[in-house]
Amino acid sequence: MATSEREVTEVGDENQFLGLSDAELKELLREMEVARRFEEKAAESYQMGKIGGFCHLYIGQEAVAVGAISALRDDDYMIASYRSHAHALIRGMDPGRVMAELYGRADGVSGGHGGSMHLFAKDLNFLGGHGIVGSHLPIAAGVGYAIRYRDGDQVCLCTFGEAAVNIGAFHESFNMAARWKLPVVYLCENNMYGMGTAIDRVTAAERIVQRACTYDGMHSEQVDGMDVMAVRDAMERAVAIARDKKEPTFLEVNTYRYVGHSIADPSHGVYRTREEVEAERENDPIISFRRRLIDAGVLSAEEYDEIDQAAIDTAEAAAEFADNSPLPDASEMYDFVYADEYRNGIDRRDAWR
Amino acid sequence: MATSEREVTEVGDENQFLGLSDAELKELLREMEVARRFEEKAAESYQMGKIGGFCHLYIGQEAVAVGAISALRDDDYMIASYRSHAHALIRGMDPGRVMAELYGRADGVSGGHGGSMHLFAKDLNFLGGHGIVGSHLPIAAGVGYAIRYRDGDQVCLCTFGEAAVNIGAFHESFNMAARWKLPVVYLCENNMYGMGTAIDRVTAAERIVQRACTYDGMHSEQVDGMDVMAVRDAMERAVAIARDKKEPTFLEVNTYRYVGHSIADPSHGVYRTREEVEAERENDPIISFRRRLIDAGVLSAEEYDEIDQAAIDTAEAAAEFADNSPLPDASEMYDFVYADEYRNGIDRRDAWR
Amino acid sequence: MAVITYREALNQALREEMDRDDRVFLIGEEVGVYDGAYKVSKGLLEDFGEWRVRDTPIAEHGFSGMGVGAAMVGLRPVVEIMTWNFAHLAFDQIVNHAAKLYEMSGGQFNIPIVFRGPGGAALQLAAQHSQAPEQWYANVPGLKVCSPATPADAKGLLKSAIRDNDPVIFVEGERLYNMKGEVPDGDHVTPIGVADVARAGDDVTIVTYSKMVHTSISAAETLAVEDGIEVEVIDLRTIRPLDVDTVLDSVRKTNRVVVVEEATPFAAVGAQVVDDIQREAFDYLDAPIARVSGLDVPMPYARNLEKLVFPQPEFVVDAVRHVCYRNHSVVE
Amino acid sequence: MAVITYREALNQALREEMDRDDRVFLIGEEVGVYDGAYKVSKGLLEDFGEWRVRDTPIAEHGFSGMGVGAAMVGLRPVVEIMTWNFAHLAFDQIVNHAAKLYEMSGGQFNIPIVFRGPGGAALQLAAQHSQAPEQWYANVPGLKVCSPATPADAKGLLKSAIRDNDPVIFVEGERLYNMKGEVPDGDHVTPIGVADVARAGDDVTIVTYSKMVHTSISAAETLAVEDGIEVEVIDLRTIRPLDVDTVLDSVRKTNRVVVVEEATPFAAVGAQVVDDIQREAFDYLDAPIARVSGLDVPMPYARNLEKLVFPQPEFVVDAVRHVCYRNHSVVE
Ligand SMILES: Cc1ncc(C[n+]2csc(CCOP(=O)(O)OP(=O)(O)O)c2C)c(N)n1
Ligand SMILES: Cc1ncc(C[n+]2csc(CCOP(=O)(O)OP(=O)(O)O)c2C)c(N)n1
Ligand SMILES: [Mg+2]
Ligand SMILES: [Mg+2]
Repeated sequence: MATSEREVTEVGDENQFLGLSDAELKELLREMEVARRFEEKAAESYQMGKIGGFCHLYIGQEAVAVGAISALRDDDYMIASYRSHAHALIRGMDPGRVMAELYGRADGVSGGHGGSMHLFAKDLNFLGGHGIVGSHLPIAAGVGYAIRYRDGDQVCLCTFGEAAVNIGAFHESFNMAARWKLPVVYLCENNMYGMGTAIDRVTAAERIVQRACTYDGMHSEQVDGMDVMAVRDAMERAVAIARDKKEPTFLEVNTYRYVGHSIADPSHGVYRTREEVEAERENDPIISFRRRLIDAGVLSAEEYDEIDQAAIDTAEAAAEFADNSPLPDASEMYDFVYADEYRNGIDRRDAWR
Repeated sequence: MATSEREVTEVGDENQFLGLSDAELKELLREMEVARRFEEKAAESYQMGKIGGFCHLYIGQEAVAVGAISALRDDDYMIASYRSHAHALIRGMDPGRVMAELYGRADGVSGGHGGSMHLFAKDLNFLGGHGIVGSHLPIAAGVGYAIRYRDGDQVCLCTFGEAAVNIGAFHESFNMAARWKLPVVYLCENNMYGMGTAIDRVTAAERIVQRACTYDGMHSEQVDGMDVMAVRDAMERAVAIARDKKEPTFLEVNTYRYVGHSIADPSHGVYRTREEVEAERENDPIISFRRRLIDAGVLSAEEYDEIDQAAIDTAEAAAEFADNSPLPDASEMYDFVYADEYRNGIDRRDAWR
Repeated sequence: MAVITYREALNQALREEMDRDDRVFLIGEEVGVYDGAYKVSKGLLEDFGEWRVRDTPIAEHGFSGMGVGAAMVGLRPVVEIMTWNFAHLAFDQIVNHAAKLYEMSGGQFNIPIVFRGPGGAALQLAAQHSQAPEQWYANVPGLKVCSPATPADAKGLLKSAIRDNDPVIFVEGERLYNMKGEVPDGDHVTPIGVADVARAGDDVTIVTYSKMVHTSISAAETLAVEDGIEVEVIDLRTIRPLDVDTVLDSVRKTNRVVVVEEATPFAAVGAQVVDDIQREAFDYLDAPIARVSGLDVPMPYARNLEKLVFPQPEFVVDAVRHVCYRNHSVVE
Repeated sequence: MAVITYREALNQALREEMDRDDRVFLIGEEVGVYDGAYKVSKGLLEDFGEWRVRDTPIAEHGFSGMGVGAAMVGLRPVVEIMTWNFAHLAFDQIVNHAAKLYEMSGGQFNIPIVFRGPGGAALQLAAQHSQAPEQWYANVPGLKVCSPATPADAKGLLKSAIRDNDPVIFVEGERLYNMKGEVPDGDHVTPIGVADVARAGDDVTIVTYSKMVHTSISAAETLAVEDGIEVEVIDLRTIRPLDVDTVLDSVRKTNRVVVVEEATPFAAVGAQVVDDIQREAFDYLDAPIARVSGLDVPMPYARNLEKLVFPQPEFVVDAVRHVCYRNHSVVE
């Protein structure tokens, strides 16, 4: 049986803020705000035709990425799915450069070559932004392998949606990570839907966290993803297990996306009702955390307004930066195909054009 | 949690023969004998260069296929891995035609086009003989799907080695079979090794049967695969569940192969010791079943000798039949590429040869 | 003749074949409740129920394999691959199983299955979501490969594919789904393996398929007006089996050829077309055959780069001028 | 210069590169305790330990992806694919990830990884175990593809592949492992992307690679004796990037070409070679280019059928006579 499955985490009242300082708590709130405002701006830009392709927003899920990433060290690694604008921002990418990537501009974090789904930052050990459901889970295991290979004490955080738990790569990764004791935290953001499919319609498991039971050595825990403190708390445990014991953990973090699967999709309709979305919005992770901080005297209403305004300003500035960034130069067309020499000219066959 | 995991089955003494008639019991013994003698003959023919390619023998595992297949109805389906000469024979394929397939002859069950790994018999609902580890598990689920689609009450038996439990297809199949209630019996023949790899070296699960725990609706049971009665017993339960409740079962059947992975591989050496193999040979499923039948007065020593001699004769006759069978005719080269018309000539590009 | 979209044409083909033959069923991600990621299966769940329109987990290998299994025992599955990029995960089921079971079983088990979905680039979906797959599958004996360019052929070929007793790889185009065109009424069937002369002309032959048919026709119109060159556009429609004869008939008339496809060039379908032509019509060629393909790069996201990678009518115009030895805008 | 087998040459390359660079490691099924299914990694586990020689579960997608991940953070994995037939399961990791991450990250993450193992037919392994994969991977920008024919190139190219900063698909040959040949002593490196003139001749050019180099040389010898035709055999060694210039130099001299490969023909590497030649040396060709490929069928098991599918020297002899317009034994 899998090691130590814990029940849903609830942070006790006595230590509801996990010993974090006021400044740290405000920082978490700020990050959630920035993530939210950035996505709202991205939606606007998308509607204006400034962003192309798919664009998957994170609105409603902010507590997950903020709680989780805040528990990482700078030299830890992380890797995410296509729904990862917030992850990139929270990990420290410049909002202007993230927005520029969405706009497909030269100053984008991936030079405009990756787009919304493929954000990368080598200096932040941020390994993308991946578009094939489940396929970055083995990559995360490989990062964990490299950490152990070098006898490092880093950790790799791998985030993904709950729909990935039914694909083969999930199983193969979990088995290897558990068998070889790889320091990976597999964090499933269970927002209940993969596109228009409710997870229980296609999953033979009442609880997602149950997926861990078959891997000896895989720790697991189910977490309230609308509570940034709960996520942070569980993540600290998982990180400690990874760092100290070199063992992986599977976190099922329950959350909800308030918007459609991607901007082009409706937020409700065929697969979920407006009422459901509205009811879920009552648990807004930003509003509830703000309320808790205010109630506890950590934050004043004015401070919150400042944080919020700053977040709005950041998003606006990011969009402006992106707008002013040039398109990637066509001369770099072949620059990122091969790192080493390509004898005979990669463009030879295209050259007569 | 997965439905009803049973502990290792032990057939109680009172009903050690499961109510089977003497004739039925002798038939099981006979099938095991035929399987054994056939494989011995195949090994000989292989050494003589009459069989090409890979040739995976089943020696030591006979109780599994015999116990399992004997619980099927004629109109049930079955599908197996590349190690399935025995399965083919037990299911009813003519030994001569199976041997002819190994010899690559026109009278082979697959016309000499499939070989040792790819035995097929449409009239027996025997769906192969598959060479890619794990990939026939989804195919079995598809058969289960078709059964339910047509409101049938058949069952599909899918056999595979334990090394397949770590591949993605295993997970995807189990999830879908459990979620949609497909009448499939997934029978894992755990002979402890996948080629030269001991299963525990690469598996984060103490017991293979534990793999079922993550699939609600997947029944499971661990079975002594050296005891044909135990296999038959567990299989009867699994078949009943599939037929009546339309639910899948995962059987871990513990067994051992006395020979190398394929004929070209040594039976022991780097990955297991001679002592281990010799100790395992003490549990020979044929010898122990024979002993039990004799002890119980079901069988006499003379009868056994007759059965054995008949099995030897069958194997010899099979080899002789194969020897006399012609090579497939070159004129049928393109016959089994497409079932329908291939406009423009499939051989057009090859024709100038 | 009704004017409908390519999407509606596919929907009609599915519906009509499911009506006609109760062994036909649809399986894939989002095909049911959501009506398909691209709404191709709109309304089918409601009319046929969940056993015939099955929403799956994200498990391309698994549900493709289920299709193969169901086909082995007599059903006729249509497996929707949300986009062909995800079929990389099912490559083993398609190539090792669907394509080979008929051979391996000595003709006992044919596999009547269709794998269908959009292939190639849409708009700014970046490298992982913009790949053309047909060249890989067309290399594999045992598979047939179709890639219709018009609503009429989308309907007619999908019906043929579903009725075919072999596995068919059916590559649609996301950029085509909204395209409108006339579709004959009734049981409209387009045979597999027959190319179409999409535009007649005497001067140059363009061999192409799918989206690039439209790009080529648009180039042909420019060339007619600006250069007085009359281009014959051959829409292959089926890639495997390739209708070489229709191609050769045209080449023997025009003596000049451009092959146009959106895939990356190395060992793509266009290379095979070149090979067939040079072998069978060598003496008819007045110039080397030119190819216009997607540039040899993973598709970049940025709009301006994508436009350079994805063949545009101007590129085709240049290539035609090139094989006619006319001045053209690009220096070799 | 020592005479060693192709297998030993690969083993030396692995050992030397692992000695030289402690970021290099080997991962795959049976590579450790069992010394490799084909004994290519013999002794490496003992000398380098389990973190550098890692036995995996049967999980091609998973351990290939682990290789990609390790490469992203600075290691240099060599992923052994027991045979390329099983890489169908890892097609997504190779094509969607290894090949594209450098582009998608705007040049931040290159992927220095080698996927290696035997490809093509061995002896009577039937359809699922006899496939040549190079044409699929060579279509994919971002990948390099090598397929050495001799022990010297097996060693030299594998060392180059391991040192290369891009993903390299390395296709060995099960039928070649026991082949012996001279291998230069010391740090013998063969550059990627450079073809070799394996046999010089003035009359006809054969373009080929891997096992078919030997088949072609054997055909060339027959032709020299029986027909007085001197064949130049070009061993491509690397398929992507393709050394077109070496091919063209030969073609401009001989004016006649046969392309030989064991893969099934449709859109295979040979088609691309034809395309390159006709485009860049059209006026030098005195005859259509002929191709000898594996027959267009899933490989049958029976010995006699396999022999007809897998190109034999006689087929190549016929093809050369054909492009020389000499009498040959096969009627068209
Ligand atoms: C292998 C694969 N199949 C299908 C898709 C198409 N697709 C993109 S996102 C998605 C749903 C994923 O849902 P989930 O994992 O829950 O993540 P969420 O979008 O909810 O964050 C699907 C089916 C894909 N990208 N990859
Ligand atoms: C996907 C895949 N990877 C690798 C192989 C090579 N291979 C053939 S059999 C085998 C071991 C399988 O062991 P197991 O499943 O336990 O079955 P057993 O041979 O013991 O019956 C391997 C690795 C294969 N056929 N398919
Ligand atoms: Mg989700
Ligand atoms: Mg085994």
